[in-house]
Amino acid sequence: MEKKDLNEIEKEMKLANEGLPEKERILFSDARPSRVEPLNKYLEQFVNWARARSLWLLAFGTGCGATELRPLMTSRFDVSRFGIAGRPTPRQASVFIIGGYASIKTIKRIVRSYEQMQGPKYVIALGSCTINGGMYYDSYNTINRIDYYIPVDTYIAGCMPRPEALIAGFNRLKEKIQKGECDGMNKYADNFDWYKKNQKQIIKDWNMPDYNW
Amino acid sequence: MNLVMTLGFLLVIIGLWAMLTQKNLIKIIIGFSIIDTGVHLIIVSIGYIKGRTAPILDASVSVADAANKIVDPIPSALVLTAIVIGLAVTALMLTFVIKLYQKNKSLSIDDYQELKW
Amino acid sequence: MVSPIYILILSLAIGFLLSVIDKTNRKFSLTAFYGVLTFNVLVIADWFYRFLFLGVPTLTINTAGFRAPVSINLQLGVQESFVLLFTNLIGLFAAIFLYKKFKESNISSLTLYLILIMGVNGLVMTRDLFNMYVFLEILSISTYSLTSFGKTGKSLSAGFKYMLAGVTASTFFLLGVVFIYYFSGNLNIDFIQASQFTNYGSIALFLLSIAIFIELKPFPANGWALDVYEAVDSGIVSVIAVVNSAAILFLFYKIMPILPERFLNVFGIAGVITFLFSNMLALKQKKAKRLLGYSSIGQVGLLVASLVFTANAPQHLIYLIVGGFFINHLISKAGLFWLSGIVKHENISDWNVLRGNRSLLILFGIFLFALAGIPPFAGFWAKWELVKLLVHSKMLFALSAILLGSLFEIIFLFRWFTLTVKSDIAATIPRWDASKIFSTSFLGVIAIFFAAMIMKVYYGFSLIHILPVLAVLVIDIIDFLPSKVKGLLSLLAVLAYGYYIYPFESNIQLFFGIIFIVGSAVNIISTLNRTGKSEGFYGFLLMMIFSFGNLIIATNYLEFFLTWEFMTISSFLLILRGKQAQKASLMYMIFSTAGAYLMMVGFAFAPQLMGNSPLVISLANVQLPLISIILLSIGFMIKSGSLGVHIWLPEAHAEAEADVSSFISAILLKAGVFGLLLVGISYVKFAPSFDIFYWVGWIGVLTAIVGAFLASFQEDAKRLLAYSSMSQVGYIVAAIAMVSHLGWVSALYLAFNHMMFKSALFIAVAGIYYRTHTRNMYEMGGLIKKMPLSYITVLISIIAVSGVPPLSGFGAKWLIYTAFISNGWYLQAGVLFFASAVSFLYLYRIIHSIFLGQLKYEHQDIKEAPVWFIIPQYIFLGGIMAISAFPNLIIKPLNKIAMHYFGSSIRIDGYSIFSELGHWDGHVVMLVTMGAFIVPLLILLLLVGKTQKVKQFNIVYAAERPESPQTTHVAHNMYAHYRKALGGWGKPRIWNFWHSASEWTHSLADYFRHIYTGNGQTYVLHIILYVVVIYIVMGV
Amino acid sequence: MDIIIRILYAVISILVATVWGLTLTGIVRKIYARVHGRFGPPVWQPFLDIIQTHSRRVAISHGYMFFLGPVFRFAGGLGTYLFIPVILGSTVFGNFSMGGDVLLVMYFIFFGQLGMALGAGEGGHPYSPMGIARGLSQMSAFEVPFSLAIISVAIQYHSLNITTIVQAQQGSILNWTLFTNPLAVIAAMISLLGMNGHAPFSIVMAPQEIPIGPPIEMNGSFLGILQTNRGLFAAAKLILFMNLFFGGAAHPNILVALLIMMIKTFFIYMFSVFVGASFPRFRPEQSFRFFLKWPTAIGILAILYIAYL
Amino acid sequence: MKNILKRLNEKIDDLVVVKQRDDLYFIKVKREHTDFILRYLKLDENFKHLDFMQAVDYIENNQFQLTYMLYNYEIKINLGINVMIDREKAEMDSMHRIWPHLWQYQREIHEMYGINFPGSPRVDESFVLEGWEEMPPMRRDFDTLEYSKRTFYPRPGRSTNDPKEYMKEKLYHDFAKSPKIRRDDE
Repeated sequence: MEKKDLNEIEKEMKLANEGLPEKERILFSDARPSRVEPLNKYLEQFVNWARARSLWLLAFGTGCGATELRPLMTSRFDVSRFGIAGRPTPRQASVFIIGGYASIKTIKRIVRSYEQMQGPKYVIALGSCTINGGMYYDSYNTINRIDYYIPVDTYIAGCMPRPEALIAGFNRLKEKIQKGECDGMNKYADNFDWYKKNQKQIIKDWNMPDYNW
Repeated sequence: MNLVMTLGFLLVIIGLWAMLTQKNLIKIIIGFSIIDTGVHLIIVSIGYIKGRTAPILDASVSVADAANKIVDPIPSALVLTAIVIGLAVTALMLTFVIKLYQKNKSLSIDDYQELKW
Repeated sequence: MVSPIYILILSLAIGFLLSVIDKTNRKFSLTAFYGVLTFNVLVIADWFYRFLFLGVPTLTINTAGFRAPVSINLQLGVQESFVLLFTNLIGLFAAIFLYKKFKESNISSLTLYLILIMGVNGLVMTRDLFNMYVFLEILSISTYSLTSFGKTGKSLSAGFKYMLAGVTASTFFLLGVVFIYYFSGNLNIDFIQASQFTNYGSIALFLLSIAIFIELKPFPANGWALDVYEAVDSGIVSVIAVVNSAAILFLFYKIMPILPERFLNVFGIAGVITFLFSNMLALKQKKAKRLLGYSSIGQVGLLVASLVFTANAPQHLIYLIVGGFFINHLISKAGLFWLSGIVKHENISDWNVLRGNRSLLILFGIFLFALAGIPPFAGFWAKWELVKLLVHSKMLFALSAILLGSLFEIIFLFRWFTLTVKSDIAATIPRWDASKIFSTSFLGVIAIFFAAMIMKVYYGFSLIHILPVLAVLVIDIIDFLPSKVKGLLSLLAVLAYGYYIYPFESNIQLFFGIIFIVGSAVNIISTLNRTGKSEGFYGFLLMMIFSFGNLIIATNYLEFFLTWEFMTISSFLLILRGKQAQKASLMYMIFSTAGAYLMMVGFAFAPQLMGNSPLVISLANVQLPLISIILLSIGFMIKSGSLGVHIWLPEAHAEAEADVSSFISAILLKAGVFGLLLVGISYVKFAPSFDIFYWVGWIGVLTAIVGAFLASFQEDAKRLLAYSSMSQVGYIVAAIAMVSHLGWVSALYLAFNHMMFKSALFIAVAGIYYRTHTRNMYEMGGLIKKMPLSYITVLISIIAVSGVPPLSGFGAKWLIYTAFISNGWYLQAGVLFFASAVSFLYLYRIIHSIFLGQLKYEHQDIKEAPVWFIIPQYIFLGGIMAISAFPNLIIKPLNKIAMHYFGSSIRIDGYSIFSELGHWDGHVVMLVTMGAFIVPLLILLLLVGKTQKVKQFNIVYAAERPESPQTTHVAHNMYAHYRKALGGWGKPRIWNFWHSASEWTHSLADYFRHIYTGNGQTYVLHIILYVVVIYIVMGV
Repeated sequence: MDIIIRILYAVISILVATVWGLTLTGIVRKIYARVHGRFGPPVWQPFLDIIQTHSRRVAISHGYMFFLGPVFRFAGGLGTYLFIPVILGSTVFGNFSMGGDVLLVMYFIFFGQLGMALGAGEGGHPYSPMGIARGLSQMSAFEVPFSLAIISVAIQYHSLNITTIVQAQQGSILNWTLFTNPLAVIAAMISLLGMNGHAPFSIVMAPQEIPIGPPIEMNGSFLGILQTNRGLFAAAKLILFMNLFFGGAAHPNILVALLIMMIKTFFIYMFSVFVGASFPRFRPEQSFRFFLKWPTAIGILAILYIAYL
Repeated sequence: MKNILKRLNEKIDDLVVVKQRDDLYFIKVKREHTDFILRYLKLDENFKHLDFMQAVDYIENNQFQLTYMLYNYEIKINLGINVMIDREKAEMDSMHRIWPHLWQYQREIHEMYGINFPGSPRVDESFVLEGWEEMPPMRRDFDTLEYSKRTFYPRPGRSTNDPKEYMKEKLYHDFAKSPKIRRDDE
């Protein structure tokens, strides 16, 4: 293996943040996300058990599907039974619900919020629009597939899916988490360049750092 | 209180009136002169004793009985000095008025109020 | 031994010969002129020396070979020779001052000048009334003529008005003389007695005295004089204001024995009124010479009043009071008039040209301080003794009028001073004239000489009490050295001084010695960061520090008060060094002076002290009367910035230079605390029937809460800290006012603690200011990354302020609440709780706005504060940590100090302190806190996964990114909601009160001064009416 | 040796209090849900949440103060708890109450708040200082009636010592401060509402305007520590109130005493929970004004009543 | 309303009026008259409120139609002002001085149709499409499906159904047999 200068390695680990003006680059972190291995088997099983029973939603209504999230919290469906609760800040949330169609303007915010969540983080894509564009498949401003931009753990199809469907989706997610199959965070870190390329292809005025810590 | 003294006071008051009411600088100085004269009269009247003569030692008044024959000499001496001083002051005032008139072409005291408060 | 008659003859003779001499050469005439003046001075000096030191009896010169009363006689005694010496000296130097003008002017001015001096000499010496009239007229006529010396239109009209007034007065004088002769048959004042004038006879005396009095320019019959002062050439006007006034004043003094007492009292009161009103009217005055005119008139009024009021006092006191005022007035007024001749600018704000010449600026300061009655100049001593005298003779109205007048005087004089030192230079700088500067500096030397004489000869102060002034002089001499050298020398000097005064007689002295001297010494380190020369800085700093020390060792009221004034003036000068400090320092001076006057009266009421021990000890056995306690308390509370009189405090703290603020806050305020403690020491044994300290306590707690709120609403870091100081000192004041063991322990504990954390905070802020060049907190932010050391200082200090355990602040809180509750001051304790909760608001604000939040672009490359700021900070931090971990270090000695006055109310067992209510163990608290801190830290380190360090903009921002650091940093108007909640309580009522008080005074002054219409006739009318009013009042 | 035993005792005591505090939080969430007509999360949900937050793989940190903020907070909670005697006469649950009296406890409460405020401040998020400014302001307001109540109690028992105060309330239920000095208890209970940050005084975390307020940037283990502290701190406050106003917990059998403590703290907590579940939120200035008006007046009356009647 | 139209007719010639409903009229004006008409309607005829402004692409006529929808609160009538402008040289005078909030509509129309409004504030800033580089998307000659396919990675296997047929077949195949619900207006 070729020996590399330490500084060079460090440089590679850094992001260029070319979208930012020169002056602002010092204000944003330029660290590159990296893969974090899970804990040892049993411990990871234990924490996955806890993670699955304590899902904290990022309360960010990204599309029309957000209307279906409200009934979930109320007395009729009450997802708090499953340990699901909303958090107002991505820093604390573990589940991100993409609530339906995502316009280019929205996807920018989705990416930012997703990157600001702390791993392990899960994404539920909700509604047909997130799967293949749904009724907006031919829109000039609405993306067709969310999984080209962020890794998705569970899709819930429908236009719109009812709260029952959402609960089913959550249960599916819980199962996956408990099995340790949800590793979107590492997937994103591993394929970071690919995701970034896709994102940058549609988001033209990229006025944020390459990775929003 | 005799007539002279009363007259003197009257003059003082007339002079004062002139000083306080007249706007013309010259008239004010005249007022002052009148006051001065009044004061001189008063001084003289104080020293005057009826029936006595002027305090001049000559043939008619001998040194021995001067004390009985002449009026009090001191007020007379005073009044002489006072007249001189009054004269000097009046002259000085008139000089000032001339200078003032040369500078400002006005004799009214109301025109000299630029210094106040 | 030359007979004094020759000075008259020679003046007259040379005066008339001058015009002949001048035909040959102006040089000869000038030589003759100055020769005569010098001759006069020498002759009089010779006589003065004989009278004073050789005990030669009073000299009487009979003219015309007869004895009085038959002929006119002149008298020359010690008083006459003193006055003459001074008038002639000033006359000589005024002539030197006018040298250039005399060289060019008409020869008649020289003649007139000589005749004027002759008139003065004659007037002073003669004992014959009519002769007085003659000399008075000689004096007047020469003066009238000299008014036109400057040859401006203004001076002509002013001279004319002067003449109108003069002739009116002399008419009265002449009438008076004549009637006196009429009633007594005599013209020699030595042979006239007041008893000869019954009924109508007193009219004669009245006419005579009122004429002289009018010549002394009483308010309001003095408009003419003001015009003269304003318009006439400054050299001449100094003669009019000083020499003429002195002579006429002496004339008044000479006829005083024949005046009945009721006349004198009325004249005295009229003098006081004149003093009060002319100083008040001067408040609105912007023209320098007219301002000086007002001041002169006021001073003469004060002289008349003091002449009257001291009539029955012992001789040496009369000399001190009247002589003191006399010299003070003469020197300072002549000096200031001459300075006005040098500066040549009418408006007082244009006097800043003086900054172009340092020695002139110093002279200006000397004259102004002398005029204002600042120690060590003669006026101070005269005022001190006069106040004592007035208090003892129960003339309280006159006293308050005089003090109020003095306060007005302080206001306009110091406004002038601060404007001169601080306003921007716009006017052109004149050329400095050597002869003028020479005469002026001579006066400065005389002023200092007299100050020294009074201190050394009359009072016999030892060197240590003069040390503050000496320090200024010494540093002034070595001012050419770089400031670091001076700083080190000052540090050594302070340490040496501390060592010198160290063996204290009591522990409380030691305690305050540590606060004052050690605290100052550490604070000096931060001044070592200064570059350049910092001219004048270290002198005043040393003066202030030595004054602190002298306060502790003062053994009598005068020493204490003198030192107090030294402290005030030096701190004033230090504050004045700030860039925008004009208003702030002026306000400080005004409030301090008002406080000082109250203290002066308070001390005058206090009983005499026995023995020679320091006040701290001797006051314990003295019962202060209630009035004294009230006045002293108010005085000291002004210095410590209590509620209602606090408004100077934030300004002074904020506007002073960065490294000065820490002295002011941390140490200067403690001087007020020390003073209050002195009152308290007497209070312990002799509490008055009316418990005044109860209300002082309330003021203290209200100060604490209001200060805390005000601090929370500040944007300026130093103002915030200033209000915080106010709040903390409020605690101390309240605790002292409790007059209980625990109360005093907590007060002293808090004082010590406050000294340390507030010094550290102010120095930290100074360092930040040094780097960021702003005091507005919202312009900073995020500095924790750049200035971590300063951050730690601020962090530790604010924890110490807030009283959060385990740091030393909690000890103070624990002591103070325990003290309040066990003393039965429950509601006060509640208010204090509130205050301490509110203090979190401003403490968080300062640390957050400066150090946390968003770092600005312009501060990205900023460095840590200079090492000279860091060192003292960490010394103080060390102190805080030491007494936090081992509270016994301080509680035990304080317990001992307080036990000197009360029985102990706390029990110290190991590290535990037990009061009757509760207990506290600082050591255990420290250990438990350490444990409680380390455990979660370990947990966190264990559990936290990979930690990614991010930058300031990596925040969740509602899925957006922040626009700029400025808009993201929440710091401006941080507690807007609290302000809203407070509603009407949040209005600056006290500030408004003082503001409107000032506005009212100024408007009133403006209203009153409109009586001076500028019309000569009106002035005559004033005189006539004044005579009538005085006539009625006297009830002749 | 003694010190190790003491530390051991403290650990036991802390564990019990934390578990009880978290359980209480769980119960409260259940009750809130029931008020809303929901089932609500299981009672042990807080424990799961804590495990979940601690198991995050990456934690972002804004700097040392940000890192230490939660530590300060937890230390504040621990310290507060450790200076309160939980059970009268118990060695295990007596904690370090020899360190100081109620004043110490009152001021130790600030320790954590100050540290947390500093840590959150370094986060650089604008909502943090907003929330802290509100929190500090509200604290300064509710501290007034609370301190007045404490003063009143101190006058009543002539002591600031918690143990002494509890001792004085033994014997009969009528000896409780609740009955002997009701005004003080009312004032203190109202300020407890503010202290707990429940509605109508939930302006600090106000989810609508400044989502969650100060800890908005806190994540992962930082949040986990804060959550743990929330349980412990709630327990500490409740135990303090129980000691001061509700007779404390005293029984020769330590388990019974613990049961008494749990029952009492449960009911004290329920008071603020029920108020919180049934009222809307005040705006900040309304909240400050409220505390500075009525409860303060009651507090002053409490002092006057005890001191002068 | 009639009076208003009458008065309007006096002001300008060849006024075309379309009455859509009792409370909705449209008039067609020339581009050079627009400013005058809008001012007149706002100031003299009390059409104080501007509901919205919109554009329609009449690609057939090579024209854009701009509509300013006004509302009169007193007579409660909407009045639309239609202005036809040239499609090739798409430019219109900015009316933001009459209703300040027009700048926002004009910005949107500028972005979506590429119609220029010289002088309108912030008209060049992007409104919804951040960093759009293609032809303005609302022009009818823009092929949005093609763009979507080109840009948004369409998921293969997507099929489209006619909703009516699909529904009938999938859900309501026994629709005819179900009891008929009587509607009110029948």
